[in-house]
Amino acid sequence: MTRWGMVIDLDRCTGCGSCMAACHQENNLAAVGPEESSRDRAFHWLRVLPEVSGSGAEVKVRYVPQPCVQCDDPPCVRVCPVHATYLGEEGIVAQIYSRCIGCRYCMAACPYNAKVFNWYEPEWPGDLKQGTNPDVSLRPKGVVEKCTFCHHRVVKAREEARAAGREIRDGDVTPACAESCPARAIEFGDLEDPTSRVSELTRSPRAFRLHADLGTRPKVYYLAERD
Amino acid sequence: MSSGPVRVALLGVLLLIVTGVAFSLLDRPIEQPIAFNHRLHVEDLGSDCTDCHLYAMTGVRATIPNVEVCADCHAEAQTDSEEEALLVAYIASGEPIPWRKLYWVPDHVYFSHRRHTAIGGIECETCHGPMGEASEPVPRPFVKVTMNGCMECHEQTGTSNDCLLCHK
Amino acid sequence: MTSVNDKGVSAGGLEFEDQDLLRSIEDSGVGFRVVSTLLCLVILTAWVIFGRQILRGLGVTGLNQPVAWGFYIVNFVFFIGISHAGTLISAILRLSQAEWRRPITRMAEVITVVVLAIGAFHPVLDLGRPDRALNIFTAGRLQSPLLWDVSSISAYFMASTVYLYIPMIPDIALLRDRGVRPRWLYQFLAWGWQGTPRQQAVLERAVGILMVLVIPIAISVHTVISYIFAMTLQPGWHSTIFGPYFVVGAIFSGIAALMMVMIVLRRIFHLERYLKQVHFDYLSRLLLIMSLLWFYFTFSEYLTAFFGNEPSEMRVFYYKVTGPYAPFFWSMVVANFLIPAILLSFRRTRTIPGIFIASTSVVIGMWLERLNIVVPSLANPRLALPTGYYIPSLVEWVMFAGGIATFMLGFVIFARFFPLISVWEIQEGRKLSIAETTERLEGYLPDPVPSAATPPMTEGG
Amino acid sequence: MIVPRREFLKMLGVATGTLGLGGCDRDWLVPDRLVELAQRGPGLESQVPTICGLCESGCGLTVRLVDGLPVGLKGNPHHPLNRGGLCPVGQAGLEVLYAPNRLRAPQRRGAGGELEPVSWEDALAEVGGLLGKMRSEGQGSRVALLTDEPGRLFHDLAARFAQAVGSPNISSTKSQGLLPFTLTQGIAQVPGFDLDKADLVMSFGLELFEDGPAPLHAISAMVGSRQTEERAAHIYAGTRLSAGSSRAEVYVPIEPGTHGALALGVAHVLVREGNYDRDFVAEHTFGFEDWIDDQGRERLGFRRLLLERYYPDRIARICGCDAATVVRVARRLGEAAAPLAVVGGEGSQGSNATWTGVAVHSLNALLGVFDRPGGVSLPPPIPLTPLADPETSSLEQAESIFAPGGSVGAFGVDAVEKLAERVIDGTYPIDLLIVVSSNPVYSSPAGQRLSQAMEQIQSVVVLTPFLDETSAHADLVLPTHVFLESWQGTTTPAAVAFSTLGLGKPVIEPLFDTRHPGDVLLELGRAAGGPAGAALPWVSYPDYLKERMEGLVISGEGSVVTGSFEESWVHFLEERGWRFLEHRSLENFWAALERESGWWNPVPARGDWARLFRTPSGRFEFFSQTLERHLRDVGGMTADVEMSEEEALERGIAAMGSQVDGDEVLLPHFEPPIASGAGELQLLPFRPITARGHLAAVSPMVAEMFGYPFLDGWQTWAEIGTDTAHDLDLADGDLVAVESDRGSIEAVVRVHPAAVPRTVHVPVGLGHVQPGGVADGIGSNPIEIVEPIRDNLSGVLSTTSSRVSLRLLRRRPHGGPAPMDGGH
Repeated sequence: MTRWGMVIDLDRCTGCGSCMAACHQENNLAAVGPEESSRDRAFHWLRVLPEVSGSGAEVKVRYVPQPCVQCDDPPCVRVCPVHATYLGEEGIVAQIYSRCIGCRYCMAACPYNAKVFNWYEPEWPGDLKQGTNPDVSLRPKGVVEKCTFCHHRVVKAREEARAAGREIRDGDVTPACAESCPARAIEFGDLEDPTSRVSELTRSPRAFRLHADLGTRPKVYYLAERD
Repeated sequence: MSSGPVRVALLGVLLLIVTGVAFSLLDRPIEQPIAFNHRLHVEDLGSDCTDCHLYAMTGVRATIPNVEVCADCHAEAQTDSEEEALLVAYIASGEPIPWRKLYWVPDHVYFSHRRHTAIGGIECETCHGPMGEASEPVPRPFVKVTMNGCMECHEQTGTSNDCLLCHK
Repeated sequence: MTSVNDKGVSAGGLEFEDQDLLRSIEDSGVGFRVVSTLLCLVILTAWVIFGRQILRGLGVTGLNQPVAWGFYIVNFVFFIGISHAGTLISAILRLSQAEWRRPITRMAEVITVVVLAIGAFHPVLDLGRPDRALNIFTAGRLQSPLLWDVSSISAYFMASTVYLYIPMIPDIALLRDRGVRPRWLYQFLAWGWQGTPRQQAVLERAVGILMVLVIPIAISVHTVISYIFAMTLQPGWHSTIFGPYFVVGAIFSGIAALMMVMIVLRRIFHLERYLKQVHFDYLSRLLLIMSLLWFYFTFSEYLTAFFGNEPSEMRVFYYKVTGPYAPFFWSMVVANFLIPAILLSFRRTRTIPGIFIASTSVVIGMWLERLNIVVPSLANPRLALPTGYYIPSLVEWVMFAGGIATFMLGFVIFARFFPLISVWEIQEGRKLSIAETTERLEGYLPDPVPSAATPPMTEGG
Repeated sequence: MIVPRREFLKMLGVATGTLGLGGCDRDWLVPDRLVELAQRGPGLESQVPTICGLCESGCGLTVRLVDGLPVGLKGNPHHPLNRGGLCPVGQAGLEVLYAPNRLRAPQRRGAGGELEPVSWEDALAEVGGLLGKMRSEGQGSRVALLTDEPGRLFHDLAARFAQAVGSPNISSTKSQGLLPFTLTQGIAQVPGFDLDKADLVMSFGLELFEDGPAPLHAISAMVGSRQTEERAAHIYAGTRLSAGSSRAEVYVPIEPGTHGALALGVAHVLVREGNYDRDFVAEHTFGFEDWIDDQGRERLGFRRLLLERYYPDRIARICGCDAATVVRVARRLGEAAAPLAVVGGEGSQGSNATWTGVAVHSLNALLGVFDRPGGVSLPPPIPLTPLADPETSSLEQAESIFAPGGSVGAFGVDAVEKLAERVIDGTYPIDLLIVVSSNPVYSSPAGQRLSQAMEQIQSVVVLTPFLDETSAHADLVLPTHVFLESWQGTTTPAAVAFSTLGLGKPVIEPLFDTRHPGDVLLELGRAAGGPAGAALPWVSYPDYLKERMEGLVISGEGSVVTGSFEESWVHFLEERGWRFLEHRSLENFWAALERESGWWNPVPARGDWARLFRTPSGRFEFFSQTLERHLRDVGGMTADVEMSEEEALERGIAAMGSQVDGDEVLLPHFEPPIASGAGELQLLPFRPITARGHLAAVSPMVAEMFGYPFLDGWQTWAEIGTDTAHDLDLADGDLVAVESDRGSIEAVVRVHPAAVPRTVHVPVGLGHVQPGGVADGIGSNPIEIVEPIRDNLSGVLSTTSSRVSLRLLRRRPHGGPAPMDGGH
């Protein structure tokens, strides 16, 4: 059974924000505009999180690209009253927009603040809607949404593989963020498969996970900087 | 003044009527611009679904053929049916024929024909019913496209029912 | 005993001594119409605003990321809390055969039913897609605390409605027999009550069963509500004492609300004869105890958080104690502890006005407590995200007002059609209590020495 | 019951409006055919490579088409520049294409002063007629051309156009920042810096991974295309720690404009510790040791200058860093196998930019990194077909309006400022100004002057896809394609070690009635008629491109990129031998180029020192004889009396207004930066990666993530250090007015723990005031308030020389402090 996971190498990440933009474009995240942003309602499935350590001359700032960490034991799934968010067969924590009732309990329960809510109907000024990705639905207002590890790419990749009469293999699937990263700081693949690139990297001594102490067992690993 | 229970009863009746009307409006029959005859093409002329629905095996959508496809045979009239005359007119004008879709899935569903036909090896009839035998446009889909329908079939064929497979 | 019934039938209102209790029903002044229209206006506005919210989206509220919950959830918890006034209290009082309960229970139960209905609707206000609210039943997921709420709240609602209705039957019959309009209503609701001994017995038993049944349900309701928060990992929520903490808070605010209502209605309907100083005196002692209990819970809750010194916990802690929420936090402490403790401890201040002030401050304080629980934990994410903020929009205020108006309207309407104080229980009290209590008191006393026959003492009662 | 339920709900929605299904039905303004396709097409996918035209980099793109409609962009993994990466602005390409407020037809400014639509024919006829008339009356010099269209190919065409209509007035944005290399290497281009093989890059003010000519190339070269656990180390010296620079091994915070000093301090340590490349310095440099000139005068050598004047303690005082850091950095550089010193960003925007550049570049000389892997070399020339000279007999060449000297720019000029000044003071009348793919009114410190000048110019023609500040002053606005609709020919951006040529082909036919700027110029030429038409023989821009490409085929150099970047490299090496067999004809070369969208040539000619150093001495000149001569000439021109060389030099130096004297003037030295204005803070505008190109503000997505390092968007921020914030009693999120002597803008305070005290950094990119993008009237433009201080040597206007003060307008309305401010 496949278990999709991601490794983000903070040593390579240059904080260029490409992943964030790629995610926006791939997953049809509509901009909410200046007023709404100023009210903390901007949408990012993946954000570049600044972390400050030390102070004065010794201050260090690092930027942590943070998608949904796709817990294996997701607090959001535990609380959902209607099966709208659930742990998929391949370890992807999914949000089913047509089922969600918008109670936002999952948002309240997520220790990573990885979920966002459609406070209004998403707006696509002019023809922007035509630039949207047909593989990802345009969400209605009033539902919660989140990073899906670009599961539509998984679906398509598998379809391609099957059409070619083989099973899906490492490297067939690359989420938009990983694909766009000029520093190749993001790796994606099957954690079950010990030979895959990701499981290799997760064995690195630099590997860590966000709030692993919470027992949520995230499938997004980070590699700490080397210096 | 009429007493309470009566009022309640009246209210109930009203409610019933409203819902009744609503549901009757639900499945209005679908009319097509041209009375296309599937049987004629399939059974009599022995053509194959994919001859006109070009991408049924390869595409996400099977596509409904339009003038440019029809023109292959109907550039000029083959018979004296006035339906065909309509078609020829469309072709001549280059206007696309405003076919109305009979089978469709909502925007939040990813349905790939190829995944089911070419890879899954499912017959068109399984989901579309005996379209080939219809001699005039069908007002309602033979098979209703419903999530339960999809899931049952996935059950039987042992295909995964993971929501993510189809919900996008 | 058929006495109640006789009284009822014979009552042309001549020597019927509880006239005051029925006045509001039998000659509802113009006051009723004015008040209820005003309230209806408020409620109507609230509904219009709600409609607009459905059309435009939840964006019309002050909610945001990360503060995804606000007034609606706060008020939900608050109202449900208030609802513990009645049924629970009246059940406890009934169970403990506290004779002074008689004029109180009915109002208490009404509060419960009305407020519970309001509170239970609040989650719907909070939904992004109210049109899909039914998914809860079609696709419900029992593992979710939200579902536990739905079930226990509806159970509580059922139970307390019945618990309100059953003891009302004799009074309804009374009204029916007095020919009060609308006749069909009382005809319908009186359920053919004739006050026969059998009916009496059934009534007694029904009430007996219900009052035992209601208590655990009531407890469960607020425990489960606390679970909504306690079951998440969020700092400030993930706490074991949340269950009892919420129950105590609920009863606390419940009693306060009950006393507010009693004092107000006493004024409006001139019930001084029935609601006496003593009733308030007893209730306010209860309130005082709850206040202390509440403080104890609050103290241990925050002390553990503080002592544990876990970073994310501390972020929330300081946000409340010294940060942006300090004003709310400390006024909560004052309103819930200092004010009631001071006012209710001294006989001089334990007057009706004093009690009124105390209960009001408690009700407000408990609302603040809910606010202090819901918002700060959300506003302080674990990750290095900016601290969130939450400023309720006008929409949310209007909905709040709507909720309160509905509460008042509920009471007004109830008072218009049914007696606020259980007539038959009062009468029963008059008839039997004295004797009964005397008996009971004798029961408490040591048995007389068999040899020397001393007369039983009959003081107290 | 999915279908009926949805219909039912829809009805409900219609009835009660309680429904948010809007997401499901797509209402478009684009041609129905496209809508039809998108809604009913078979959903067949294809990937087409092209070039990103949004900024000067020209990264490779792969466009994802579904049924022929572009629905996604990603970096082209074959392209040697970005190698699969794509910056946020590039990602927004589709939002630029489908933007709501694109220009849909030509507009002419009517009598009332407002724009009204006009047909292309009329528009072109009008301008063409005017051109023809001026041309025939020998008034060609009254035409001026400003363009920022990236790539040499377009620029050549524009130049040819200017020449054809008899105008010498075409601005070259390329001239920016290459003077240091002219002075030291005698070359008129920025040399290539081999980031691919460098193992330590020290950057003086250049946000390698965000700013500069090709940040994506920097990222992929220094990190992306290296193995795990490997990447080029990186030292950053500057006044601000950007997201990119936060990955630097060492961050040296220094006072604004003192980058040069730091470089010299580092040089001092290298020299004193003998940690420099003696052989290189001996063989290929001039003026290191003291020397005797032909008049037998003793001249000061760079070594002595360094040792005497630039010892770490002094540097530490100047830069406000500690001496130990200088030494540490110097040693780190000295030990590195393949070190590099680069300058840019704030380092090349000061009033002393040229001298900073010289100082930094002389570090490269000391480290002897020239002409070696991971070092500095000239990218191999791109063998484009040279343009046959038109019969210039009829084309008299007047002096260009951009020529140095006169009121502005003694040694070089800022094109925009020069144009504005000379038009306004009437010393050089211009009747027709053509602005192509550029928005100088917004982006240049002389923008306001230019807009004044434009009022005086008889007719101003602006070619742009969107209305902007510049077109606001235009008499005629001609709508151009956005890059996805047009043919593009881009050439290597500055400072890249290899040479690339990008051929972008349209991936979708133009959505509106727009044209390619190249085609417009060609048509104008034809309309002008006569020799002008003859000088522009090409039917269309692609024809022109094709002709230029022929040179590549003939030369047989380089190769079309294929496979992934690595494969492409291998492939390249493989086909060295039989490359002539590859493209027999222009046709199949063109076809291949279309298919892959890129050509490149990564092998520089090694050992060609004469090409590398075109100085009088044929060496890298610490002591710049080029400058000495130039100053003499300038000095001589200041008065028409006969004077000795010394005197002339003296006058020249005086004209340059240097603050040092003697030979130091001609050696790499630290020229203290000028700062003008009353305020207590130094304003340093910078260009975040979200502000690349002049179309960024058009995309809602880019605007929304404009300040993403602060989890912020849709507003211009003023970044100050923690201490500064404390001193000024400002907190993160406060709204302030940034006030210079020239004006005031609003910005939101962002406190950054690593910003240098007494500096305030404000990003450019927002603050547009014309209805071009979605972000209009949002944020503010710091360039509006910078004092136009000039780098006397290059004549370029400095943007970092203004002092400002912050005035609190409104406290942070709500919420806690941002994470940067240690708010957690």
